[in-house]
Amino acid sequence: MADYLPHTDEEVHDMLDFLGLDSLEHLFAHIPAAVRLSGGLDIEPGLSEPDVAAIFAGYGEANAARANAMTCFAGAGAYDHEVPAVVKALGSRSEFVTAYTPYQPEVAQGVLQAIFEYQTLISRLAGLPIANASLYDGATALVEALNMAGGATKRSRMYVSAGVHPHWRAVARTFAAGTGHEIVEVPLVDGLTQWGSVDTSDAAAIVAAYPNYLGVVEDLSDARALASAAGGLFIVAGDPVAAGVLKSAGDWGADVFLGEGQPFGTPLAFGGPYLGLFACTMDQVRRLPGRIVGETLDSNGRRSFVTTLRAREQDIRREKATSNVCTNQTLMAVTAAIQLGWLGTSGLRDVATRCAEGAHYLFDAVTAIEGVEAVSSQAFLREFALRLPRRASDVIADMAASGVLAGVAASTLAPAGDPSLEGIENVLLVAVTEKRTRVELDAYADLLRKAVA
Amino acid sequence: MADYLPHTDEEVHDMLDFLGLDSLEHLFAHIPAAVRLSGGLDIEPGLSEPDVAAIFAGYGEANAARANAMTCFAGAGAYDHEVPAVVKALGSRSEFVTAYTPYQPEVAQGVLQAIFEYQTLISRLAGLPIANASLYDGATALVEALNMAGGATKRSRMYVSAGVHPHWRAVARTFAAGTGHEIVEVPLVDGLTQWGSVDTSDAAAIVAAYPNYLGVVEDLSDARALASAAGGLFIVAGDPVAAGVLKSAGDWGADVFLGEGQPFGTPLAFGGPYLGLFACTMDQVRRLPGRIVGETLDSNGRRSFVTTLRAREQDIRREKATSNVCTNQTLMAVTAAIQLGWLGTSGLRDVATRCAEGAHYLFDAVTAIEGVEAVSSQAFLREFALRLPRRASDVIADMAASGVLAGVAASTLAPAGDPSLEGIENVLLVAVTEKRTRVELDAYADLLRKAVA
Amino acid sequence: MAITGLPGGRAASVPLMGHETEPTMFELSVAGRSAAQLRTTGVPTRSLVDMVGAAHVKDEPVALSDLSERDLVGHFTRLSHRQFSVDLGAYPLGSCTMKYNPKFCDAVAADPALNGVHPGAPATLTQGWLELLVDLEEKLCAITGMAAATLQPAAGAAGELTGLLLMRAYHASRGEDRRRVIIPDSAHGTNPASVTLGGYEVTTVPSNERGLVDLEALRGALGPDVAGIMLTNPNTVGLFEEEITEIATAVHDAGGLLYYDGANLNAIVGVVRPGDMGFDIVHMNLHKTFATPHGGGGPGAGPVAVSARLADFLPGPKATRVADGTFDWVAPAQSIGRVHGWHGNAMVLARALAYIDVHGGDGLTRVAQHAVLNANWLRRRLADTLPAAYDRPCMHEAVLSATALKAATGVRGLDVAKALLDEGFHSPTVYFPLIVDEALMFEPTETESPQTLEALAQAVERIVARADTEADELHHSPHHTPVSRVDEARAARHLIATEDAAAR
Amino acid sequence: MAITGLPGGRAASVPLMGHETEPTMFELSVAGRSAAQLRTTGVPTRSLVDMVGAAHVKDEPVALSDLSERDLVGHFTRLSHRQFSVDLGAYPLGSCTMKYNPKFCDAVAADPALNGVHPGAPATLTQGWLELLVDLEEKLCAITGMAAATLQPAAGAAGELTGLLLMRAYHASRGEDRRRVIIPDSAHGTNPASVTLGGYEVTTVPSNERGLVDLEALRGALGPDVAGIMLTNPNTVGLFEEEITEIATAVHDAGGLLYYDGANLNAIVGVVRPGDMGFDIVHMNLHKTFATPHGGGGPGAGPVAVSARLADFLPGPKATRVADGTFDWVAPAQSIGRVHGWHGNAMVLARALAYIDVHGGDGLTRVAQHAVLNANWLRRRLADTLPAAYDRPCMHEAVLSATALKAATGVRGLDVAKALLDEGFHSPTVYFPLIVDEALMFEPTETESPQTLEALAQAVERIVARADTEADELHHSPHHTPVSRVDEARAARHLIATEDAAAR
Ligand SMILES: Cc1ncc(COP(=O)(O)O)c(C=O)c1O
Ligand SMILES: Cc1ncc(COP(=O)(O)O)c(C=O)c1O
Repeated sequence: MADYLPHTDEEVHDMLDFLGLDSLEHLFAHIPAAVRLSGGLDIEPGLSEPDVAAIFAGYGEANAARANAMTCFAGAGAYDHEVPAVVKALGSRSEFVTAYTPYQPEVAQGVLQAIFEYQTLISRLAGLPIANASLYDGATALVEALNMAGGATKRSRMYVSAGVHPHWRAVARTFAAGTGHEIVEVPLVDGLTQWGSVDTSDAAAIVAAYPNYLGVVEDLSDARALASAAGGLFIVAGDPVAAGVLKSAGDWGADVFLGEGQPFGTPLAFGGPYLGLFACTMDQVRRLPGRIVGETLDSNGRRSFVTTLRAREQDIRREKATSNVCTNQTLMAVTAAIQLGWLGTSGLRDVATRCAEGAHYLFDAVTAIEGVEAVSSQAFLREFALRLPRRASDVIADMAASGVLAGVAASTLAPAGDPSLEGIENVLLVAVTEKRTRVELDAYADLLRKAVA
Repeated sequence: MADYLPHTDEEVHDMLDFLGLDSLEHLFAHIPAAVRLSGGLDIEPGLSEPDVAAIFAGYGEANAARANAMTCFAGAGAYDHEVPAVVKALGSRSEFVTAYTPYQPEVAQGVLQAIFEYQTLISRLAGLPIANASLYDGATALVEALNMAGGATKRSRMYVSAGVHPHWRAVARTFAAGTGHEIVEVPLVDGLTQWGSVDTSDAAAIVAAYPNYLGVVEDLSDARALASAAGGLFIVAGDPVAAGVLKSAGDWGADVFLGEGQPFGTPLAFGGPYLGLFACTMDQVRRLPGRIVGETLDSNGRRSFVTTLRAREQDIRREKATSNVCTNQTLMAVTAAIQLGWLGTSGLRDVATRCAEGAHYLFDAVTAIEGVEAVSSQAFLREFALRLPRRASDVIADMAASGVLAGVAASTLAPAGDPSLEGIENVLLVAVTEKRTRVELDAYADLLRKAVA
Repeated sequence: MAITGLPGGRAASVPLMGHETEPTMFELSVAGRSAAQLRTTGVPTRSLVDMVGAAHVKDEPVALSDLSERDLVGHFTRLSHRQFSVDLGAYPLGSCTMKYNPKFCDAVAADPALNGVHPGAPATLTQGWLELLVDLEEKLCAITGMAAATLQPAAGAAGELTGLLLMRAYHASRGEDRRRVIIPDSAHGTNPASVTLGGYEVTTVPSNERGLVDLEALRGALGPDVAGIMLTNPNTVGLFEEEITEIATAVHDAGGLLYYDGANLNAIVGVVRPGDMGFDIVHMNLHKTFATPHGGGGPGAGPVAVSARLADFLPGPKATRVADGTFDWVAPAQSIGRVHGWHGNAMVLARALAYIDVHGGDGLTRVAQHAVLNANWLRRRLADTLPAAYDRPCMHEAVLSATALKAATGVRGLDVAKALLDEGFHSPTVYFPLIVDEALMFEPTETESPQTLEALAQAVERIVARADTEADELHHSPHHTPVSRVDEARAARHLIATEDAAAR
Repeated sequence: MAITGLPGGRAASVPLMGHETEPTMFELSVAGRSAAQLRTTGVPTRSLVDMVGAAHVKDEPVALSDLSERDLVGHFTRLSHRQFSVDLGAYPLGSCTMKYNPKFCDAVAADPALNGVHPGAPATLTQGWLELLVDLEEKLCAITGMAAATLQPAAGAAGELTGLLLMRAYHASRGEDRRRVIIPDSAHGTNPASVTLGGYEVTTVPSNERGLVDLEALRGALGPDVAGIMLTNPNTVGLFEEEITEIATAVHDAGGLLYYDGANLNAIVGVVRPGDMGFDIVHMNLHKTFATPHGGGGPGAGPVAVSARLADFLPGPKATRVADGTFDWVAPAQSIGRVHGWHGNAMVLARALAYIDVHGGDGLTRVAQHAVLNANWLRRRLADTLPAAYDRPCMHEAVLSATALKAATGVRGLDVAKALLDEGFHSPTVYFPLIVDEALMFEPTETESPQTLEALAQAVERIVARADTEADELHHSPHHTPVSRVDEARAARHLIATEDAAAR
């Protein structure tokens, strides 16, 4: 049994005395007995921290795919990037970790300024003038973007490229049940979105992925043109590492950029907490979901930061708010700012370039293997999809036995018949980060050769 | 290649310009060419942090006895105690870690106050009124104590129980070569110091260990009496965890307490950095080695802390200083204060008691094994020495193969013929901490039974 | 030359000494510097244009901020010294449960065997994670008295919306089209916002003079088009809805469902369970009750637990113990689908489980008891200084009101809150809930000691005592914080949300 | 009742806001509280008296400090906010090399595969550590130009004493009884203190007007009873002893050995090696040159490297590569014995090796170059404000003098140093070396940017500019630090070194 309560028995007694009560239970006397729990929770008694640590060590050991035990080639929106000791040390400073949302700016300049810097960085990467203080993850950022488009256009039809991550599309569908949006998924052929296959003239939004989840770098001009023609918003769901070297969403004329910020200093963490990136044009600023930090002055005229345009938010606007988001992912946003500060201009470019170099090196090696084919003939940056002669999940299992996590089986992301792909069972998504060495890439190719032989 | 230099090439150029120099090499032009290094250091070019991390992972893997890979029953002055996450988090705060010696008290109250608290804790554990701000480790603390005794008595003969850790005695001998002290080692019989076997009337110091390195808890009355009779200092080298339950050095009438502070929050760390504890009577305060923090006031009358009695120290007193110590082990001292704050009065007692309970449980189990004998019939607290029917180092090797570090072979600490023990090759020193479970203790006994069968 | 380029250099100073502002990382930036070190890989270099084609390659790299590692560390360390936090002092921010979070949970979350696992790795390679999630779900169900839960929602608000979509799916499965959701006027802002996003209309019911839902008004608002009601209990004025059984019966009788906003669960863990009160859907704010530090605004986790009749609708796939005792991802039969890109905020979930395991059932109950004890003690202690909005035993938070103080001196609740910053404490929540005039909502939490509560009370007393004579100074407080009172209106009027906007 | 017992509660406040003092942990203590959580072991309990006998068992437990984990965290976090550090700002403390230390080295030191290893485990089970030590020894020898090294000494001063004992053993092995060791008057205090502990007498040689050893005086001091000389080069006034070859020849000719105090090695790594200058014994302060943060006063590590003729005397046992390529502990043939309880400050050694590996030979050389560049730039930049003690190119530190300022305005070097704290920078070293009047010893180190140097220079300029008119305020500075000028004399006069002394 352990807890973190300071009170001694004597103190509890004195405090109850002061309240004229006999026991702690009396504090709850006004709760109707009928609903009160008798006999306590059906949860075992508490353990000491070292006891619990032993339980958790057990969970960890049961994860064959844990870091250090396996070389990671899985991507699909979550990437095994270098997070240096310095970023961990700064991001875990307790002042950042144990603060709440900066409601009292006079004592929250640390977090506020860090978010302001984060917003600036994301705005620059997006090529768009304003970014918010973070959303939950890429998938929910997409939902917010669709809601923004719905609000901006008063329309409900959302044309979403099937190149958008299947989980994100799934999340969009889930939430559309509430908003009444209709999600139209535009299929891919050879990894390219077939915009021409649908009539988008009633579009609230046109959503493209850049690169798409198969890794393909699509030309976004058509999509942009369709959005303009329809008067809908053009939304780009982008890989923020790719944004280090590829044209920005803003360059492509996007109204909204959103993405998954995990690659900026957040560990793989079995999928969360991650970081929803969101940036848009100034036209949409009053519809921007979530918190925004702005610069201002204090009463002595010193530069200060504060959350602003609060009238959009749920606590003020209630049922008319642009979004219901309250708790967001600030700590991840602060960490992203630190990681981007560590990388700097050249570092981000180097990371993106090295990912691409590794991916292309591996692509060349594995597509030379008999029976292994590229799913798409199009250009890609740092990940690619392979069609194997066996089920991808079986190949993953085989290669895992040799300490390599070969990638993500497309079938675990999308159901059979997903408009992005045919023959999904045999498709393997492979990602290469700047951490992968040539030796590891060569070993991968060897193992894959054996697995498909 | 990596470094942590901020300067851009352009800045270097500008700075050199300002100095009227052409190149960085010119900064060293006044160094005679004859001694200058040509061709650079014979050390390979720099690597990135992840590259070096891989090298260090290799070192780590080559340590079969690393934490998590082996259950630790080794002690002999270095103990595998619980260090909770909270102590690590606080002790690694960068304000503590990246400060220097508190020479400017106005901006060093954090470290100064933490040391003041540490001094208080050590003083209480020692049962002596003053403690310093730390020394390198237990062994060098012993040397400082002998030097203090030499200074106090103007004598040179130091009677040191052979129950003092053999390494510490070795260190004392090494430094005695400089001070001219004569170290007389008083032998043990059945784990008890044979004070009667020597004439101590010319003693500068009588040094006892409590408990001694074989684990035996000796009665210190005789040793105290001999010191008094001789007019020398009575010095107790104590286990600070034992000080949580055993009589304090002060209770036994010691003039000096010294010890190894590693058990208070410092990891095993292959032997360092550790923490030399040192406390003494007020009579000796002007001879106290190292830094002392004292309370005072600032110019506004607020309580403040500052290093004090500086006239003892090398930077002021130079060749007449009581000690040459400058850099000490402040961070470990701060950590010890945090760990003791975490333990609290009852926690330290519990740790000491649990160590003892585990040790006695194991002692009973292993001394029941055929061929395994206790080295001493005397009372012990948390460690004990066994005489095995085989070389202790062979038994350690055997048990290590099953993931148990069985203890420390006495022969690796002391040479054959050491006055503490006979037949040292077969002696195994076993320590049990509060971390060892009954399951682990039972497993130990089983393995030992097999190893000596 | 660049060397005179302040504030770049200035920044490497002024840490403890208070009142200087810290330059932004962009002001510290010097082109050409870099801290990044990447692994030597031996992979051949290749031109980007070759790889992705010229049409896609950015002409110029995006200018980020170019810092040495030393300046990066200095910058963020100094920023951290401009930030209040639980670890520095008491943070009695009502509704937010700013308790002390054990460092042990940070250590759990730092283990690469958990946080180094890719979410897309197959279940066979992530059995430890799946088991952890199953164990947590079980314990959350035990705590809430529900049948099953989803761990996907990333925060409380996400949980709310998930719950409303569950409500919708449930009614739809019964062929019912219900359009309204009832919420009390004291509800947290996320509740109405979520209702809208769930495709429902908000019907607000007033609170009575006791600060509780007006049962008659509620009965009046009910009807066949009501999908359900959202409540938090204790409610946002810190009071227990004593007529909860009557409320539940009324709503259920009307065919509606009861949604429990679990943000205030800290008050009742182990004392009373939402399921036993009649709730059908419960979200929990793990980051409040189960000790994930708030991180300056997040992350959190907002699992949603439901009664048996709703279990089949839960988001999926869910980690599930399958026949052979191993674990797999299984989608509930009528799942509403995914509500998170992966499996939820997994590391937050792990922390919560560690916290639950350390406390156990008994420890969790003590948490609630001490949280309520502290709040009541503080309420009573300040009774003569700042009276409670409702003069009755509260639960884990005490909503006080500065109405009288304002009337007498002109000093408002906000002034008291700001002056408290000068006293070294974080402010309580102000002006929420909206139904209390000049609300000051104190939530001391269970981890603050009686000594701290007393010191806090004395600080409030000092401030109130100054109101008569020093009202003006209080209007302009705080004075001793890193910045003084901040001009919020200016920020909104002249929006500068990025360094580049600042430069324009 | 206990609840009113301040300052226990007060402590949970006042973090960012500056000028309150923090209670001690004993003042925060409330008997009965505890943060400790120990593992469940299942080991049967037993009475202490049974186990060790009544004569040994303490009657009362020692009262430590009884805190909740929350208060423990609050206390030490607040203390940390009252502490300047490199991570917060520039720390140009001469002789101390307060450079930025890579966080990477902290990560290396946190690896349980290194720091979880018991020092008494046999060599067969600790091969990784032994190899690491051997690798470090090799690299330190390459850097110093020596043949072998001991890694045992725990700090620079311990290295000095070890070196002197080596000197003694060497002379003794040749049947020589030499009694004096020469040190320059500019030497660091540890040097004479170590000489005494090494059993030698100190002979001081004066510096000449150029700040260097007076060669003639040295020659005069030499004789058959001289065991050797201790020098640091660059010396403590930051200047390179240009006549080092002549000095070495003179000492060697007299049968003495040359000891190199490596505290200033940061200035010359990769540029010139002590071995090549003729030194026989060299200690290094790994915590200065090779980046272990100083920890508020330690730990450090002070390995001692020696030329071939001294290698057999080194402390032991030493980690050694043995015939079969594995590693073992081997004692040098004529070893002086152990100088540390175990193997030295192993984690500091590991950090140093990581730092050396990241930099490589080329990077280490750049470190020295940039350290010297920064110091010279600052010296020149401040030439009109505070002139250098010796108007010549310096090495890695610039010793300035406030003599003229003091004469003109009464403002002393100490005042400038204290005023610099108000400017947000750490002070330089003052009044050391003793041979420079009103010395202000700036060591910017290589990790500070030119922008920081400029800001530092401007701060010094501002202070000096104020000296004419605001001398009195400067005498009483600092004003904006957590405490104002501290009464050192009072502390010594009325010694209170523990809470209990305070209570008396
Ligand atoms: C009563 C109440 N409900 C809901 C929420 C929303 O939770 P979250 O911030 O995790 O989205 C909060 C959070 O402040 C709350 O206090
Ligand atoms: C020149 C010089 N020599 C020796 C030392 C002593 O080193 P340490 O403090 O590591 O014992 C120092 C440390 O300040 C120094 O500056």
